[in-house]
Amino acid sequence: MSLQKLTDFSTYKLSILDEQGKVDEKLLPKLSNTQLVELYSHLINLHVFDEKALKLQRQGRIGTYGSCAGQEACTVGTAYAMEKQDWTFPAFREHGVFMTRGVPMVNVFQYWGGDERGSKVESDMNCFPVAIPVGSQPLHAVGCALAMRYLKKDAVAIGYFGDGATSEGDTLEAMNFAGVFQAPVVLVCQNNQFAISEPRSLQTRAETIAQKAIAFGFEGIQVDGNDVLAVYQAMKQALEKARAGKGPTLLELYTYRMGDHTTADDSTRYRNKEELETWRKRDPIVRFKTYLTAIGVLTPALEEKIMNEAVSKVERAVQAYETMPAPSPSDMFDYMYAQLTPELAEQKKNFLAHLSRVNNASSSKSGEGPGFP
Amino acid sequence: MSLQKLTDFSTYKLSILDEQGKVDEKLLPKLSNTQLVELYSHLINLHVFDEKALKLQRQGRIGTYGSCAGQEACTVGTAYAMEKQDWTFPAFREHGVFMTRGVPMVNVFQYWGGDERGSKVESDMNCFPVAIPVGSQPLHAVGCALAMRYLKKDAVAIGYFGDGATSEGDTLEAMNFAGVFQAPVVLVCQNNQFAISEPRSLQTRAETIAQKAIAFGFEGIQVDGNDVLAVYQAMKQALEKARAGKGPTLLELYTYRMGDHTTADDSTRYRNKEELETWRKRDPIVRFKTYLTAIGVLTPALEEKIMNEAVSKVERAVQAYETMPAPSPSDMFDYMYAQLTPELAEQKKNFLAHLSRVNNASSSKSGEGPGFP
Amino acid sequence: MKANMVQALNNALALELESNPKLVLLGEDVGVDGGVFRVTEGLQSKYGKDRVIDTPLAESAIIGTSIGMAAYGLHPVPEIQFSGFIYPGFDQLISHASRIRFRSRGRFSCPMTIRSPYGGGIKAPEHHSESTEALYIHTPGLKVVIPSNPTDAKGLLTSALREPDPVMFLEPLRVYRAFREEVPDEQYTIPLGRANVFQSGSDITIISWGAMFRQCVDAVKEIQEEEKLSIELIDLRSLSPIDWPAVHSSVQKTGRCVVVQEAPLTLGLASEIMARILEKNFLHLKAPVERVTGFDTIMPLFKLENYYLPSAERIKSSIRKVMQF
Amino acid sequence: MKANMVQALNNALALELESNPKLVLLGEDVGVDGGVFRVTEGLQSKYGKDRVIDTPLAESAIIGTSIGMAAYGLHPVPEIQFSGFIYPGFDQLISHASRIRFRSRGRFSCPMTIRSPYGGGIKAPEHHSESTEALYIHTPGLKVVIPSNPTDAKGLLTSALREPDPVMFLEPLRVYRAFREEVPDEQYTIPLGRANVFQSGSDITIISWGAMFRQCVDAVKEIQEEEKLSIELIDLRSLSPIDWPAVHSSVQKTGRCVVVQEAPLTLGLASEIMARILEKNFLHLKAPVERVTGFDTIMPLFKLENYYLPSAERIKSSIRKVMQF
Ligand SMILES: Cc1ncc(C[n+]2csc(CCOP(=O)(O)OP(=O)(O)O)c2C)c(N)n1
Ligand SMILES: Cc1ncc(C[n+]2csc(CCOP(=O)(O)OP(=O)(O)O)c2C)c(N)n1
Ligand SMILES: [Mg+2]
Ligand SMILES: [Mg+2]
Repeated sequence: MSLQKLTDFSTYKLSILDEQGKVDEKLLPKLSNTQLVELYSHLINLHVFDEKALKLQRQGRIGTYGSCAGQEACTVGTAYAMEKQDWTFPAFREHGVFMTRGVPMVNVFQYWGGDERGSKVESDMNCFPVAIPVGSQPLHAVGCALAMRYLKKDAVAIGYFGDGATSEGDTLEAMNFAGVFQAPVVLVCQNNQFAISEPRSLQTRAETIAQKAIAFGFEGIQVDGNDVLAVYQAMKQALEKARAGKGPTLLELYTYRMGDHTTADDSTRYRNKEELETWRKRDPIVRFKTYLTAIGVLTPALEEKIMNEAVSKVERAVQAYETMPAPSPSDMFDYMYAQLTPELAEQKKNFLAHLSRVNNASSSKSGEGPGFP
Repeated sequence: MSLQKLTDFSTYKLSILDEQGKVDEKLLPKLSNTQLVELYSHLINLHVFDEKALKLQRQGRIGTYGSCAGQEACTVGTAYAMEKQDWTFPAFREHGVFMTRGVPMVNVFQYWGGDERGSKVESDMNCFPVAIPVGSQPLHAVGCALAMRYLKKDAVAIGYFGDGATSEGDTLEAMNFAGVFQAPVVLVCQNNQFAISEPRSLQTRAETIAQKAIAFGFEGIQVDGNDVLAVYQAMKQALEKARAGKGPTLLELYTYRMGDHTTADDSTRYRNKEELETWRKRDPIVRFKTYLTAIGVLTPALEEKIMNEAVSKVERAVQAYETMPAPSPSDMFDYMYAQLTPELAEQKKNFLAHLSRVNNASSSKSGEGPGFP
Repeated sequence: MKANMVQALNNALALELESNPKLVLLGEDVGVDGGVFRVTEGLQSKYGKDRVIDTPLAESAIIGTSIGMAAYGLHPVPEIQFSGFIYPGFDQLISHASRIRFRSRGRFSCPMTIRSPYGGGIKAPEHHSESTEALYIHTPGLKVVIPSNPTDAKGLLTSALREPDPVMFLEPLRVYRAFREEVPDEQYTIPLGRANVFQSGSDITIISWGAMFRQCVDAVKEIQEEEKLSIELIDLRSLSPIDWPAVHSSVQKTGRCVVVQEAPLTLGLASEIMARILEKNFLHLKAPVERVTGFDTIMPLFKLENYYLPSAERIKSSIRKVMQF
Repeated sequence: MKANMVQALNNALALELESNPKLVLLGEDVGVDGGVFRVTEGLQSKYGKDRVIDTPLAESAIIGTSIGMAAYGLHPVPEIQFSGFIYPGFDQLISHASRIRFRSRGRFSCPMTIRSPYGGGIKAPEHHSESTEALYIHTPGLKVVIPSNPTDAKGLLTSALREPDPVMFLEPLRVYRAFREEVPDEQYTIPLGRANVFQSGSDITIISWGAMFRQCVDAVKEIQEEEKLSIELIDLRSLSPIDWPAVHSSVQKTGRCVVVQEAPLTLGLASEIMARILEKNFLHLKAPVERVTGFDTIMPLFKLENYYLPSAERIKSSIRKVMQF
């Protein structure tokens, strides 16, 4: 008979490398110089890719594209901490996860170029395809994690989502299942302050995304998402914890979407320049570069080499993408089920017959290429 | 560059009347003796109704029924704190909310007797009908609350749900919307420790349901759900807060489902007697009776009178229910849209014609009542 | 005014916001941004943040809270950003919006208009191009409307905004900015449940709706010159309820029919139209009804999109097939 | 063994759990309680808590986590307690389960069997009695199965549990305990996609599935004695894909057909069957196909339930109508 206190909770924020490029030595992850350079190269690769993709979109060479500018450290930092046998379940802005994990860049171009073959990664690439429905992917990561444990694999599943996605029931259900089953999963929220035009404050009254884990009885932590070392370190620890059977972690990577939502968006409609400028000073790549230069790992020559390699890598990928033969209309039918059903076989047959009739007619008429189906 | 603490949170539990019938005077709600007796009468009404409903089900006079035994204080205590203009959105175990708010008992029997007319309450009764899909109702309460505020009404919406429902995305989305829009809503969770066969521990790793509010940036509190005074008091405060424009509250009413999930369930399959016996000692009605007797508000004579009135009230309701003319097959068509569509008009006409053909044929054959449609 | 479909819809919303204080718009990005297709552009600044509400990203909550608002007497107009994202809120639609009147024997109701861009043809990413109107047509208690031009869009939306029951208002995004036409400035309604006989004819009936109706107009224009056919062309507009008298009287006249839908073949609306024609016009039919549809496949990403969508060529060959039967 | 449908399903699950270590069952109350209909009774105690998993109450999470399990190589068998509660998980089905193979061009897939009791007739509360198979049949990438008897139930479920793609396995709860029959003890499969011609005949074809198939058996028994008709009776069993050759060859023989479904009329599977018959058998048809269906209304609470459900009487009058055309 009282108003009795039951429990106390607290939330924390991790940062290691500050905006001036200074680090907290105590918290520094153990990375060799080679690894530091590799990490830097991944960031540069992603950055060059991203700028190219925006260009290709403007030229109509790929479709609608969602830039990850400003958020490079989030995907590169988390992916770099993983093991090969881990599985990733991206939302749609995780190009850096694909590329850091070794998915060929051409696949990423293909996907955004409107071609499903881009999502057909090699059988040892444990990268689930981009899926657009916001918040729907973390559940897959949780399920995969449960299967990993059931099959006694030393593997972790990682689910990505945005700040907007934390409003979707599915994301919250995923957190709950992760908690209840103590799944070997890491749930990674790229809190880039926006869901299209809506600022973070419109998504939730909670001060942090990290504290949402309290609702589900496990640990959440906010991390400076523009600090690749903090991201890497937090991820490494979360992965180790999961691998050790100690359950899930929610990482809130606090960052900022520097670009428009996608190429179909115009962010000047809903946000002001000043905020953008504040965040430009927190650029994750510049910050890391300052640090690497200060500790002597990065020299101007090495920097240039990395940049040149990235540029030519991206150019090769673009070329591969653009010289790829077009997908076949048969693909529409052939990947619906493991075996074509009689129904689909008939639809396919009729359609291909129609196509060849139309093409014959038009080529006999005009001598030109294939007609409109 | 640090591991920096961001925020602290705490959860609390409110109880006023203990298992021995002793109260914490400081926390006691201001209720007159008449009100205390009224509150007690509501509990007894509900209890007698519930026992009768179980009997009717066994005799095949109503359908599957979900008993609220053990949870009487939760619905009666919250409903008693409301104003007429408030709206309630029940799940399916809130018979006590209907009856305390003045919905005729016969309606409740009708509903469980498989007749939608039971949900057709009077136009000044702001009681949304029972809806079975778990967790789907709190959103309606939040939406209603937003409409109340928009229309500048001095009213609050109340959404009910169970512990099981806290796993559903919809319930969590409702909490989030309530928080973001600071809706004048009270979200009431009857945590009766079970969702059919599954114990509370299977629904969430969180120690309390109350702490789920932290994820959405507003206040949650655990309340002894077998203590009608604590329930009333917590609800009163939450309602006042909402009415004052100070936003939502999550109440976790900590209680226990004494009966089977429904009459279709057999709880001996999944829980042990000891736990049940522990909780029997916490009976909310007995506890309140002890207190009322101790302070001299309840005498044996008054107690008997209340019981007799409840019994005859229930009997009258059963009689009204059982003498009610059957619903008409036309009702299937007539309440689909404000106006019957031409399509449904035709389906209805054809079906009624079929029915009268069949009935004529069978009555001319056998002289008996209406045949099978 | 000269308006494309986006502008016509925006105008319908503005006029109804003006005249009905109980109308409230809500959804993702509908406020400051004016909606990703700009259908709600300028409405928040004009009518206020309490009438044009940017919500968190949660379709079930958008529809679910709309249900609560509707029960209390408002007419909410939730926008779902693309019809492919309605499904998180499907339970609220099928278990509540469509049932509240029935469940409460009329004591409560759910007047709301769910707007959502719909259909393919603009090279959008996955989930932005599907045609799943059949799911809603099959759900008792909902009404379903799909306009094919700006003028209809305004009149039909205005009707929907005054309906006492929930309406799925699906907007073919391929038509959004495809063309402009003269649209009346004032408020007007086009009743739900009535088809538009766009052109009369006696040889064959073509039935379609939404973006595919535009495709039919093109195909018909070509083929009626090429083959001297007299074609009756019907735009259904309202898919639930459907104007069956318009369908039946046309087919009774022509005896031949082609139905064109963008949705997958199996159990798309064309199936129902064919079933009804078989039931009611068996003896009038001179040939089996043909349908031109999407395939029973996932709508492919845009490199293959044009193969999936019914083309004027496919429509024309079906017309020829029926005529030659 | 003598078994009702519940026992036959339980047996199918037990045998497959025994022989396939990658099979995992999950859902609400499927473990300790053995499922509210006892289909999973005894399986958790025999096969362990990591293979028969009681989950939190969240259908989207049940289906969503199953998708992740399936991707990693398990064959999850989520149970949804009643088909009326699938909808919170509808997005996971329609946006993911059905698409993962296609989306990844075969790199990932989703072998899973979603089991759910389905249909009316047992005086259950609201949402426990609907027949919404059409939603899944219309969704490309899913398979849909509905058995009508214990023997089929076991064989079809065993097939579904070995399918490399997602299967909606809907169990007519009205048949669950309606009767027992001799069911083979050993494991066996009945291929998906094949109808069962339950009885051959030459005057008229009756097509149905699930609980309505039992209703048809009764109606046919009565009417063939009363009116000396030779009736062909087809149990579809598999609704996606459908055994169209069985349908067409029967109707080509009889020229007359009645389709019986419990679902609402508009865009229920009967519509598709009628459309296909019109397309393929127009010249064989002696009469329009008739359908006996539920109405385009909400399934009423149980006081009116028997008015909603197609009765033997209604089936018989449709048969008479077709015969007299
Ligand atoms: C279920 C669903 N609703 C709406 C959309 C449309 N949409 C695409 S991205 C987006 C915003 C996502 O915000 P956030 O989760 O923060 O991710 P970000 O774009 O910032 O990376 C929206 C609303 C969608 N893809 N899926
Ligand atoms: C969406 C949905 N899933 C499943 C069910 C079946 N079901 C009915 S009640 C129930 C348990 C509910 O538990 P809880 O929320 O704790 O409420 P209680 O029954 O304890 O009052 C379940 C699983 C349902 N009605 N709705
Ligand atoms: Mg974001
Ligand atoms: Mg409970």
